[in-house]
Amino acid sequence: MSVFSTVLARDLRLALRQSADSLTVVAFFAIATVLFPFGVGPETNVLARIAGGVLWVTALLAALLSLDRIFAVDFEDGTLDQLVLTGAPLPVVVLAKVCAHWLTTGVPLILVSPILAVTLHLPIAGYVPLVFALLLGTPTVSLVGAVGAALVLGTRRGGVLLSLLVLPLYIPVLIFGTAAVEAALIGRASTPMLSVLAGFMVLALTFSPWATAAALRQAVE
Amino acid sequence: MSVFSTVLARDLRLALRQSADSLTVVAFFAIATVLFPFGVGPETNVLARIAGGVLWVTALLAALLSLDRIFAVDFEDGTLDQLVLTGAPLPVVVLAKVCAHWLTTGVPLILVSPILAVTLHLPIAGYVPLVFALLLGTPTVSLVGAVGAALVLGTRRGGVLLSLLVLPLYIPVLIFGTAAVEAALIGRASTPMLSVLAGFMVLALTFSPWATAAALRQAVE
Amino acid sequence: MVRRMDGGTGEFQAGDFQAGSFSGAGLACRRGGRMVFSGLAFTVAPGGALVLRGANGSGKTTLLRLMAGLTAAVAGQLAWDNRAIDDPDAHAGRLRFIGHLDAIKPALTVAENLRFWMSLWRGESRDTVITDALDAFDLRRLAGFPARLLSAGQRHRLALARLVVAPAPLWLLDEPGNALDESSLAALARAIAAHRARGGAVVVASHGAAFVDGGSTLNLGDFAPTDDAHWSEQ
Amino acid sequence: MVRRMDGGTGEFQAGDFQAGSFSGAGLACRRGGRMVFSGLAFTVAPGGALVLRGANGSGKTTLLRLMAGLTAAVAGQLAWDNRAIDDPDAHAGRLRFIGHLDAIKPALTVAENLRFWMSLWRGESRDTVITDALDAFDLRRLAGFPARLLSAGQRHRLALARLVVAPAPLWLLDEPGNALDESSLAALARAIAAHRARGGAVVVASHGAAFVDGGSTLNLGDFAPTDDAHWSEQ
Amino acid sequence: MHRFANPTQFMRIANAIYPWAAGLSAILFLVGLPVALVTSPPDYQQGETVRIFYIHVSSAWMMMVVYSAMAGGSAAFLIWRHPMANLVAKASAPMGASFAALTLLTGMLWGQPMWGTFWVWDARLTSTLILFFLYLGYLALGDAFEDSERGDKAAAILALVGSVNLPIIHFSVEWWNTLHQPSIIKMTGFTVDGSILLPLFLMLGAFTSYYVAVLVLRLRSELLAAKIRNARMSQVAVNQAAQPAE
Amino acid sequence: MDAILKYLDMGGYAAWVWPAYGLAAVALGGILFFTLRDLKTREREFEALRSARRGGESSL
Ligand code: HEM
Ligand SMILES: Nc1ncnc2c1ncn2[C@@H]1O[C@H](COP(=O)(O)OP(=O)(O)OP(=O)(O)O)[C@@H](O)[C@H]1O
Ligand SMILES: Nc1ncnc2c1ncn2[C@@H]1O[C@H](COP(=O)(O)OP(=O)(O)OP(=O)(O)O)[C@@H](O)[C@H]1O
Ligand SMILES: [Mg+2]
Ligand SMILES: [Mg+2]
Repeated sequence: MSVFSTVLARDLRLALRQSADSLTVVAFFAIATVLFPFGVGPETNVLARIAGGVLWVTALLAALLSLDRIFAVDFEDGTLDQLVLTGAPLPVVVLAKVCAHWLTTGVPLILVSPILAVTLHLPIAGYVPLVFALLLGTPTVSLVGAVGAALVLGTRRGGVLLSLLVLPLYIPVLIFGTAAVEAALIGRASTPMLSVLAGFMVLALTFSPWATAAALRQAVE
Repeated sequence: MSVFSTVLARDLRLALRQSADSLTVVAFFAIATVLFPFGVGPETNVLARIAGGVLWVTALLAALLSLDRIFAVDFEDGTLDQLVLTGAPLPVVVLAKVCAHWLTTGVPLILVSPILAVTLHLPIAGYVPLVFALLLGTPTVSLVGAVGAALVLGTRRGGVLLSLLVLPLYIPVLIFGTAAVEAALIGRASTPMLSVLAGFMVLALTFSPWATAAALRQAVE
Repeated sequence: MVRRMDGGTGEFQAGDFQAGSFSGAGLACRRGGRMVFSGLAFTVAPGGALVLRGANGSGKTTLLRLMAGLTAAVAGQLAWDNRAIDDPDAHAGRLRFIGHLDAIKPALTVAENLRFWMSLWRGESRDTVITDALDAFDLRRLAGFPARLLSAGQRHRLALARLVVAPAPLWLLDEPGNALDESSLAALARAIAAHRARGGAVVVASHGAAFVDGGSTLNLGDFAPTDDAHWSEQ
Repeated sequence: MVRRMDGGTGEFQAGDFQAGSFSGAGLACRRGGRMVFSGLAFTVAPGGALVLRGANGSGKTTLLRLMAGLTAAVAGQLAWDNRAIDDPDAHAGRLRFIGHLDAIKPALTVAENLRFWMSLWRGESRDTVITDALDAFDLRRLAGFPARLLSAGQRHRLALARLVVAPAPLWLLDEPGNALDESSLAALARAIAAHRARGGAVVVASHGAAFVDGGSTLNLGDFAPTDDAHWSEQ
Repeated sequence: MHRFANPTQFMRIANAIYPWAAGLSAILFLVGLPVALVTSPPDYQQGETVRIFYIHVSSAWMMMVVYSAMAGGSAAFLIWRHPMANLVAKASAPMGASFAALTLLTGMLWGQPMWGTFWVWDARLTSTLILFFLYLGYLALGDAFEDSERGDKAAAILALVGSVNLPIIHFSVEWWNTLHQPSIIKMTGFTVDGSILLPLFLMLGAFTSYYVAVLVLRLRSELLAAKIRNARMSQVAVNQAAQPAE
Repeated sequence: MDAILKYLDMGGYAAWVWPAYGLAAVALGGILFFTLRDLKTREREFEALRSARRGGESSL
């Protein structure tokens, strides 16, 4: 087995052993979304107007929270020292871990998003672009978040600091993600926005593993 | 010095040493709030309509994230074992830690909330009730959150699990907190809602330290 | 340095704590669904020492945490001066427990770390006591440094220095010699001897040196449940 | 059991790795803004052993992490077979590092933990090798247990078992005897002897037993920088 | 490049620049402030509020200059391990954050009389806000480590990642804003008159030279802090070295 | 006097113009103040350390 598949398999296995994990990400997504009707009141038209935005923002926050510990556990128990010392290229290890993260959190988020959209009265035309936008956007979220997660290793309250670092970087994804939904709602094509999201993904895929690896190397120093 | 003041002083000193901490809570609050215009679009009237709700929801999420590690650090480094073994009543220790948490995160949140309200175009009448509602609501948030934080000790991804446990409990605070703001906006008195919030606070103050202490005892077992 | 703890500033007179005997009988403990030991009994007289021995996994740590009241026993009873212990807070107040984790805040200085525990346990913090404790483990030079700068052994010495900032009749030490260099091992032995001279009792889990003269030994291997008890347990 | 590693299944022939000599010269290292040691030189021949000694805080851990390539040196150069090491990944590929942290996943079983490292290092995982490694540290009975159930010493033995799942010419061990009982210490000494017999080199930091026959000793205290070196630093 | 890596060399140049920058800054403020506040005429559209413009634009300019300095310094630090470059980045960041805050606040103070609101989600305002957050992130990250050397590298990586993302953020925001809000408000909506240019350039010059002068002071201060740390630690080292003999 | 008052009124925009300049003064002055303060304390500390070291050396 290659380094990539070994690390991927281990992380997936760990996630399965503690299956509560993906579940809790989904739960946070659901609960944070559901808080909004309580916050802004139950009027259907207001909720429908903000549905796409609220779903995207809460999905970002949920993904972010789960990113928090993507490297932290390995860092604290010494596994990271060993991973840096495998002799294999560190960006490959990073990519495997990010893949595992996306599979165990990004995918479940995408799967439940249509259900939550119902509770926020998202108009029917918005569902397909919402799911596709999430499909193209969440990998970028995982990749960019990994850089942040590696940078905050060893700080107290890494979670909140992480938000400060990466939420500004998520803004482009958020803008094009919601724009894809909005476009569909006013009867325009979502494809331009979706292709921009795909572009971001390629960009993140190219740079993030290297930046993350650099951050991890200085973390174990 | 009493146990209360010893623990309080230590936690405040730790927070000051790492002054970035309160800062990051505020920053999360600000950034999460600021994400909403990107999600729902920059139109003033839409934003003004949802301003109170968004501020409350994001304040809850920010406080929650910072609660995540209120006991976790002490748990991981063995301090919690020692605190349980001081021979002093554990609820007092808990109360001191919660106080320190509120002073270093709740108070800064309250201080910046008016500025964020400006960016969301909250109508002028809403400012005073918003601040008072936060003043009465955030201690409850810290107290209830502490129970959750103690319960999730020793789980991986405590942060997300914590949200799942306590966000539902925050809903009453959220409802009355936003209602206080909304009432002022339509020209009614906010005092009834504010007194309900005060009631929640007293309730939480009475029960939460005991529940938290019990949860901590089982965590060290 | 250690001598000053006995006389000198007068902080650590025998009267500082109420010496007592610590005992247990019929103790059994389960970890992770499996019995670790059962039918275990022990006594430590004032000034006495009990050394816990046993292979890895035989239950030394488990027994120490049970003695501290952190873990609940499945069966059996602990007693202080032959009275059963039923108030865990009162019991906690008369013991010091040093485990595998060192309860040190990296952001505080070495002295601040000690001062916190002293004022928590004694309700006050006196610089002379802190200085004595630092001296006892040769940490005085590091007093002003953030604990994050300490090496493994220095951290462990700081954890041990906690023992002498506030007197208590019972010390529970889990492998206290880990990571210590020779002179620190000697300092630890001196601290234990001084504690016992004042009537304190000590329970030490250790694979190697025991840091105590005399005292009795308890081999945890003798109390392992039979294999059958094991399997029926599940 | 250990004998099988040499012959037996034939997994661990000397040819499994390219033995070499490991050396360093003029090494200096800074931690937290302070020089820990400087002007340090060492050599370990194939089959040789180097024991690091020194008081707590003298820089043993720092030196081991530097040897592993985890920490950067301020000055000096490491060499493998007298060629300067400039590709950290290649160097990492020929060493095994066991530090204070044990890199064990509590949710995986003992065997799964080993298997992960084996397939990471060797690109494959063979049950016979895993079983041999478990036997070498008497962990076979625990193979199916989740690692979170292990005691301190059992965990450390699991970390050590990693050494024998994938051969590598250089072992870097930081206080490997911590928390081990007597029979485990003997197992560790046997594993080190077998490794050296195959031409492997080993560097051990230890306060007590050194687990090695012969070999040279490096006292870190000899390389502590003088005060003046510091002031001219900037 | 490595000539400047030596702190002594670097500081020799910096110290030579310092009196010039400090003097220039003082003169420009002394001349510029009266011009900006008193002698320059009010704008025919904006009236007296145009006086806010002088500091608003100056601080906006500075916040971008300082970020470039920070990103450049971080890159030099990561690529060439150039310690002084990192000190430049580190010493600049609080100033950059202050300039960004000042841009936001003066902009808000201008927005209220001009647009009737403190804040709108205009593209440029929004980008400024995000830049401010990036500054805060850099500061918080550099501060968050127990070990300051670790904080330096982490923050440097962040500064670089941020500089890659800034253009992306800028264009996304622009595009987002035009989609949602068919420009009710455009900031550039006024003709720049000659009478405005003089005070503007004076203030720009004053701000820039102020930054350079204070940067030198901060570099001195940072270097001293490092020396003090080393000196403090070396005392322990000496004692530890003596320890086995005890 | 009137002229001064009229000037200070900034054509009715005093409430915006003066705070803007005030904030600028606070920001720039604040940076300078803290920079100088840190520099001074560090210089003093460094001198103290150096003289302490000299003293220590002579006693050796
Ligand atoms: C919070 C609110 C505001 C923020 C964050 C802000 C931000 C900025 C920034 C970043 C620049 C520099 C652009 C560059 O140099 O390319 C700038 C320039 C400028 N701002 Fe603002 N601004 C705000 C409010 C205003 C208001 C209310 C006005 C006037 C009605 C205004 C008028 C200008 C002008 C005239 C310039 C220079 C013209 C130019 O460079 O194109 N700004 N502002
Ligand atoms: N993470 C760190 N940051 C800053 N300084 C450190 C760090 N770790 C260790 N040090 C310092 O470096 C010096 C050497 O530490 P090191 O851990 O190498 O010592 P050691 O010889 O392994 O000691 P021990 O026997 O206690 O394990 C110590 O004096 C310590 O103050
Ligand atoms: N947290 C835990 N959960 C479940 N089981 C545990 C836990 N900790 C220890 N055990 C089990 O209890 C048994 C006794 O563990 P304990 O830590 O008391 O041993 P020990 O004698 O201290 O060993 P060591 O010498 O290795 O420290 C072990 O076999 C272990 O499997
Ligand atoms: Mg143990
Ligand atoms: Mg060490």
